[in-house]
Amino acid sequence: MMSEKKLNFLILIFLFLVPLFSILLNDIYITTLFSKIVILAIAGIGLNLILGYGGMVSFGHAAFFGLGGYITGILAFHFNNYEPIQILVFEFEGTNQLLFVWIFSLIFSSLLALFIGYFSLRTTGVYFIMITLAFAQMLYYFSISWPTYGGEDGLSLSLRNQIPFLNTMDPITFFYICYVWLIIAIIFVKFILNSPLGISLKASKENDDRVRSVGINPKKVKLISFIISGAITGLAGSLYADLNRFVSPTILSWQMSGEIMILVILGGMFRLYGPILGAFFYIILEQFLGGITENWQFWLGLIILLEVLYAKAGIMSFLIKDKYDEKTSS
Amino acid sequence: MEFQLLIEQFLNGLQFGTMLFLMSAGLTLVFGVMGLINLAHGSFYMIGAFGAALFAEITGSFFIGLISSFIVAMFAGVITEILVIRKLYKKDHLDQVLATFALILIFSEGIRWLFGAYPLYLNIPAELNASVSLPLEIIYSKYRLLIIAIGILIAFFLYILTSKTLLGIRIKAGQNDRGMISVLGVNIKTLYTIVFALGAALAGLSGALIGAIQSVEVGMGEPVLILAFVVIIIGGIGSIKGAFVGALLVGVTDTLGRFLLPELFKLFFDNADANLIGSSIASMSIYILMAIVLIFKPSGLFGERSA
Amino acid sequence: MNTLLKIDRLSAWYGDTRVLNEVEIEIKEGEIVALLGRNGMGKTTTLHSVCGIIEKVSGKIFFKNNLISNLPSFEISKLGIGLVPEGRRIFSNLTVEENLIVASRKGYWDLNKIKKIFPRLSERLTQMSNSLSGGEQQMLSIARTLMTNPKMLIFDEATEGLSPNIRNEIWTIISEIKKKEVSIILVDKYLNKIKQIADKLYILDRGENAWNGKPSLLTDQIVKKYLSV
Amino acid sequence: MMKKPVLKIDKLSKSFGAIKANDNLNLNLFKNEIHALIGPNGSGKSTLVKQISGFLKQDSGQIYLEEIDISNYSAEHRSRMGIARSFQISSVINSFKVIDNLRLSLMGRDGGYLNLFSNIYRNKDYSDEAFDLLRIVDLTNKANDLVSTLSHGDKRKLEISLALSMNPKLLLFDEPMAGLDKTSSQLMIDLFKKLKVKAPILLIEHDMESVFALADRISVLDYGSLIASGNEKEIKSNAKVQEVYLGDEN
Amino acid sequence: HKKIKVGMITTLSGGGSGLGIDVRDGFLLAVKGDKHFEVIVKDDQRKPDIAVQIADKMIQSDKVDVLTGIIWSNLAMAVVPAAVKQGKFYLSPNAGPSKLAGKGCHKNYFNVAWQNDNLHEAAGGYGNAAGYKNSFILAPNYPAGKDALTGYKRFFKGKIEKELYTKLGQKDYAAEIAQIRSSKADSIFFFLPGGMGISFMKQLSQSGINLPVIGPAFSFDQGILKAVGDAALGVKNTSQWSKDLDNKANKKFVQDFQKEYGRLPSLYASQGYDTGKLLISALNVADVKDQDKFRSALKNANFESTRGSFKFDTNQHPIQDIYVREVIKEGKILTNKIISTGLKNRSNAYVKDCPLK
Ligand SMILES: Nc1ncnc2c1ncn2[C@@H]1O[C@H](COP(=O)(O)OP(=O)(O)OP(=O)(O)O)[C@@H](O)[C@H]1O
Ligand SMILES: Nc1ncnc2c1ncn2[C@@H]1O[C@H](COP(=O)(O)OP(=O)(O)OP(=O)(O)O)[C@@H](O)[C@H]1O
Ligand SMILES: [Mg+2]
Ligand SMILES: [Mg+2]
Repeated sequence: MMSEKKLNFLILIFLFLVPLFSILLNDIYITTLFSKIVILAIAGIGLNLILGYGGMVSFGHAAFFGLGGYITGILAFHFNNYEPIQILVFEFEGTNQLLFVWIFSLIFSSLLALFIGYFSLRTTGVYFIMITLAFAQMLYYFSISWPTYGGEDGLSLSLRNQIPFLNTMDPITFFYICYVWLIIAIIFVKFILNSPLGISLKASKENDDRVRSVGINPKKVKLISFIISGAITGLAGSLYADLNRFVSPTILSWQMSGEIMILVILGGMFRLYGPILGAFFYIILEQFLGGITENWQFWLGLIILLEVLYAKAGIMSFLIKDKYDEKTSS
Repeated sequence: MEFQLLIEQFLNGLQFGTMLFLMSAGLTLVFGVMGLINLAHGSFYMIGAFGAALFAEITGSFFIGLISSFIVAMFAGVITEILVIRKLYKKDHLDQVLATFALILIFSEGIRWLFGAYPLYLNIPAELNASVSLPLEIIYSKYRLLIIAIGILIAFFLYILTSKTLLGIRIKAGQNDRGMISVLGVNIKTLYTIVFALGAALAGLSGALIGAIQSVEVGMGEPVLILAFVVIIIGGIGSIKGAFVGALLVGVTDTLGRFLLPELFKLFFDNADANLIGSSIASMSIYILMAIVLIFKPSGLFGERSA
Repeated sequence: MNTLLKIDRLSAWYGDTRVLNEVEIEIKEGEIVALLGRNGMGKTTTLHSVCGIIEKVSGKIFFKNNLISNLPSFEISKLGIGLVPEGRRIFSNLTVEENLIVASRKGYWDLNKIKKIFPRLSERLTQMSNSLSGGEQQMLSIARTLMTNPKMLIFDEATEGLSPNIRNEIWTIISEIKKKEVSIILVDKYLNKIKQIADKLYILDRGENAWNGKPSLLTDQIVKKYLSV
Repeated sequence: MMKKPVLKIDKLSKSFGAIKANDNLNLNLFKNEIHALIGPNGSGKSTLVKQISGFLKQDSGQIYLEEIDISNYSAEHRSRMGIARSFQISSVINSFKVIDNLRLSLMGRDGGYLNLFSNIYRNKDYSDEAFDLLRIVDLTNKANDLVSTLSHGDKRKLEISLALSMNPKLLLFDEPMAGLDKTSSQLMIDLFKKLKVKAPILLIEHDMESVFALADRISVLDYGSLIASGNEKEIKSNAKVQEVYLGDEN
Repeated sequence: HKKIKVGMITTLSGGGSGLGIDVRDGFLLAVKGDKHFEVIVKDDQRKPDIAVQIADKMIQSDKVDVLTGIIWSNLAMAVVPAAVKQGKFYLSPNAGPSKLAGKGCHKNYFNVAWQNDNLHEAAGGYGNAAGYKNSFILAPNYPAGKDALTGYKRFFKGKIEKELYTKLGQKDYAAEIAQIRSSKADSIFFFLPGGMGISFMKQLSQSGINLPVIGPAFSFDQGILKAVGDAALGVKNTSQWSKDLDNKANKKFVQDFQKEYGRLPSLYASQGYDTGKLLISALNVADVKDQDKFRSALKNANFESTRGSFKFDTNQHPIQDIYVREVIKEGKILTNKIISTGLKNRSNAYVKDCPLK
């Protein structure tokens, strides 16, 4: 048992040292595996902003994750093909420069979030869950049946996208790129949570009427948070595409949305670092159980079930001692 | 395009709709009325189908299979409710999501463990494996007519159960304020077990009924789950009428979309492209329908606007 | 007269904070007992403990000589305890009529009698209960509990938000109920009225018994010390 | 020469199906005034408050705040303009600490809620102001408690302090005394008397003792229309009011 | 000989796991008792991203020499290009996407099963032989589905009455069947793998439509036939393998498989088995670390295939006979019987695009 601050710090230190363990154990795959954990954690942090703090249960975050991934894939595809991208009358060159790729992913996933959020926020509760799912499913089916970028077969990037002076194909370099993004996401979300927008978001999770009667427009607050959330998750998707050097419709599927959501809940909502632990736990368990039995999903289910039934609020609450109710204010 | 075919496709849509209703019937109870987000609903659908396949094989009788599907799924429902679900009512909706997701893993892998990875055999009995002629020279499968009949029957039964009986009112009250309804002297715990088990049993029955014309395999429940949620949301949570109308709407949209959209696009594109684009949009059609309904009626077609 | 309800050294906690400390209360059949105290002194907690909805309690509660402190709340209710809760807690997803019949049990009170004493409700039977005005919701909450025909009624600030004339109506009803040998526990802020109709008063202070006795014995000093400025 | 009203309500109507909750209502509120609105349950008082504050859209009629027609403004806009309200059923952020509820409202008042990068919990001005406000309602000792653990009465007090935090031009109190004990009621009465100098109050209350102790003017609603308006004596002696509302109390 | 480390990525859990399990079992049967082999098997859950990550692990951490096992084209597309680029051999026991056969072919990529189009082409060929004049053809709306219909059309000389794309994962075909009924088609070709095909066949037989049906083996293979039931009786399907193929290797395989696992082998099991045997044959000639030598040993394909004659074309896809089978009943068990050869020594349509010589 320790304080949340200390645990958070330990998590970051531990992650930082992962490549070292990897080298010591002479197993570079550990680093790759943790890149995945870090990326999913970023996606989860994005989702948690609106899910945990804003009470907006999006069952469609795969849309952003997938869009980020596809943007990355498509830019690289056109770069390798030397065929420009045509949107109406405009033509764009593809690129393999990560800085551009990231900017595009952020912009497009924000735009998508603006669109989806604008319509979805007319509804609340379970209807919100389902309308976000609906939008994601549309994209999913679209991506499957649209042949240009591989349809269900997906799209392979032959190499990871580049960043000047760095070798992104090196697992350790790539891991640290993800790690830096994780830190940025954490700092950014932490700022938001303590900001006027953040407090408005947390308040409108509980009581729109009160929020309006102090002069705040809860719709705007939610929409902006939704956009930020979508953008963060979109960026994670972009990293994911580069990690695998591959994108396919599976990352737009409802199972993907569910997975992001599950690792957020598993780690502990209302906690900034919850998704990191959630992702860690989920992926490591999957690896570990998958190694010992063919029926690993059965055991994974059982462990998750026990966790939900007997941990108050995710794995985080196992490890720290301060009360979980006190989380909404800092 | 002949008029005859259009009518038949419309009927097919209605038929698919009743089938969807049958799939979502149990979910309407558990999710719509009790307010429990139960992702594992599809698992009961699967359990029912496997139960039916097993007992139909042992006894050689499809009907015994059907009855077993109901009983087996109900039994699974009771156990699940007592061991797991009961502990979730008080918790956050999201804990329900997580726990029932875990149940999916457990049930799916459990079934695969027991029955292996290949689909099982469950087919309709010879006496139902025939077609009847309807007016307008439409030929229709007997078994599908049976499904329609059962769907309507269950719809009617659920409608009576939830809106005309005390039981229905009590479940809704329990969803609103569990503590209060029990302070007023209602044993909500047992009531919920019964209702959950009934929901599971209905899921199991429909799994068997539909499994007989589709396929009985691990994972058969998940697509159904999503479809069933779509149906209930379009109709409006808590409304059986809504679920029924929603199911028909989805059925017709999907069927006619698959049929008409490629034709429509042939007006603008050449054959192959029209086929592709048309069927792409057709596969999105029910989600487009759902989004449109929710944009204009944020709590579904027949949903109550309660905070 | 027989003892109907006996609360014996009741303590209660929310999490780790103890809010009741060895509270003792006794009510005889057909008696009206009022529970007084400032905000936050533990009145509601006491009443909720009786109804079996506080998770962590110690001590014993007897109703009609049955030990009820370890029974689930629905069984306590079936033994004949009816609570009109603080803050109404009507079932907002049900109509007015559904709220009334959801837990009704046979006895003196039925839909017709309710319609008679609450004409406003009878005009609104099919309306969704969450669209009722505050006072109407309060009437509904009272009526809903009456419909369970309890042997002992608990009114936790049941006149809150009611207009003066309806409030008077409630006082009249209470007196009438008493005639039918139904006991009543009252929490209310209209002290004058309480002094008129209650047989016995209990004052709680910081979760402990501070004073009890007949209304006539309630001196200004006591009022000043425990109930007002 | 007529004084200009702070709030003017002009022929306001609102129906729910067949129920006419407000029927062609005219009402105004002047500086330095507590205007009490009473009437039987369901006569349309809360409905009126909801329309003034913008939570409910009127069917017809106009609402003016200091001669500006605000009938079509959003609720949050009206709040920022200085219409502060309390809710009939306490409406506060239960998952927040007491003080954070105030931080929220102070920030809302000042606008800029879309700001992402200033730390609101470290804003000293807000903390100081919040404590001042809590002092007014005698709640400083609970400043760091979670609202969900407050008793009913304390929540009411918090709600009043939230209304005050908005620099109100106008206060709408919907049964603020409900559920308060004698001590706290008295505290409110004293407080409201002081407050009306800053902003006039439209007070809805069923506790006649408090109404008569506070109101400069009383209006009575029945079935959505005004049936009487006047001072304490006039109201008490009005036979219609006696019949539909007061009963034989007093 | 030195040891060889094989990484098998295949689908072992969730929907479609039957195929992966058969490939694995077939492969393990082939290398059973061979001490040179170390085989690591991992479940890809039918998710391409998981497959990629397993491949990374096998390459980076387990340092395997050869990868194999993938069932689905989309997973293969995700894994194969990167794996062969990193100097690993990939032997496909099932998926054969056209991209990897044409421009995207690679010296380290071998397909031991077929090119995706093959079985469909044979179906088209059979259609001609059987005298179909007008076919109604349908497949799910995804790349493999489009390839399937293209493959059929490539060889079928009659008219195409209608070409339908259904939703991937769709289970109710009432609407499609209605269109078939109202059409003037004299035959049906369909490619609907897994549960989709089971549903379609059941519903088609219930509809009373009596048109001849032809499809690739996927919907009529051993594992699945039981679930389709009598609805499948008499249906023609195309396959490069069948249980009753009369050669020594096959007889041994069928016998051993039944003995080892207590069930009849499937098409997929035979493919897994052949993959194993191919590896053994190469290992007999060369050390896997000596890549060039090992590669040419693989290319020679000097092993006894369960399907009789087996050769690689220049793009390292099989040249083989594709048979037409009919679903029959052996006692109470449904199975297939070869009735004719659909295509003889068929290679594939993409050879010319592949730069390999
Ligand atoms: N859910 C809760 N969690 C923690 N503390 C609580 C909770 N509910 C009440 N309390 C505390 O318990 C004490 C007693 O509360 P209770 O509601 O019983 O008082 P009361 O006498 O009914 O007050 P009121 O007149 O305001 O209704 C109060 O100090 C209150 O803050
Ligand atoms: N959404 C609605 N739908 C239908 N009727 C409604 C709705 N909202 C309010 N009403 C009705 O309008 C009438 C006026 O309600 P309102 O809340 O304004 O009363 P009130 O004067 O505040 O009463 P109270 O003193 O009991 O709080 C009530 O009869 C109520 O039932
Ligand atoms: Mg109380
Ligand atoms: Mg009111």
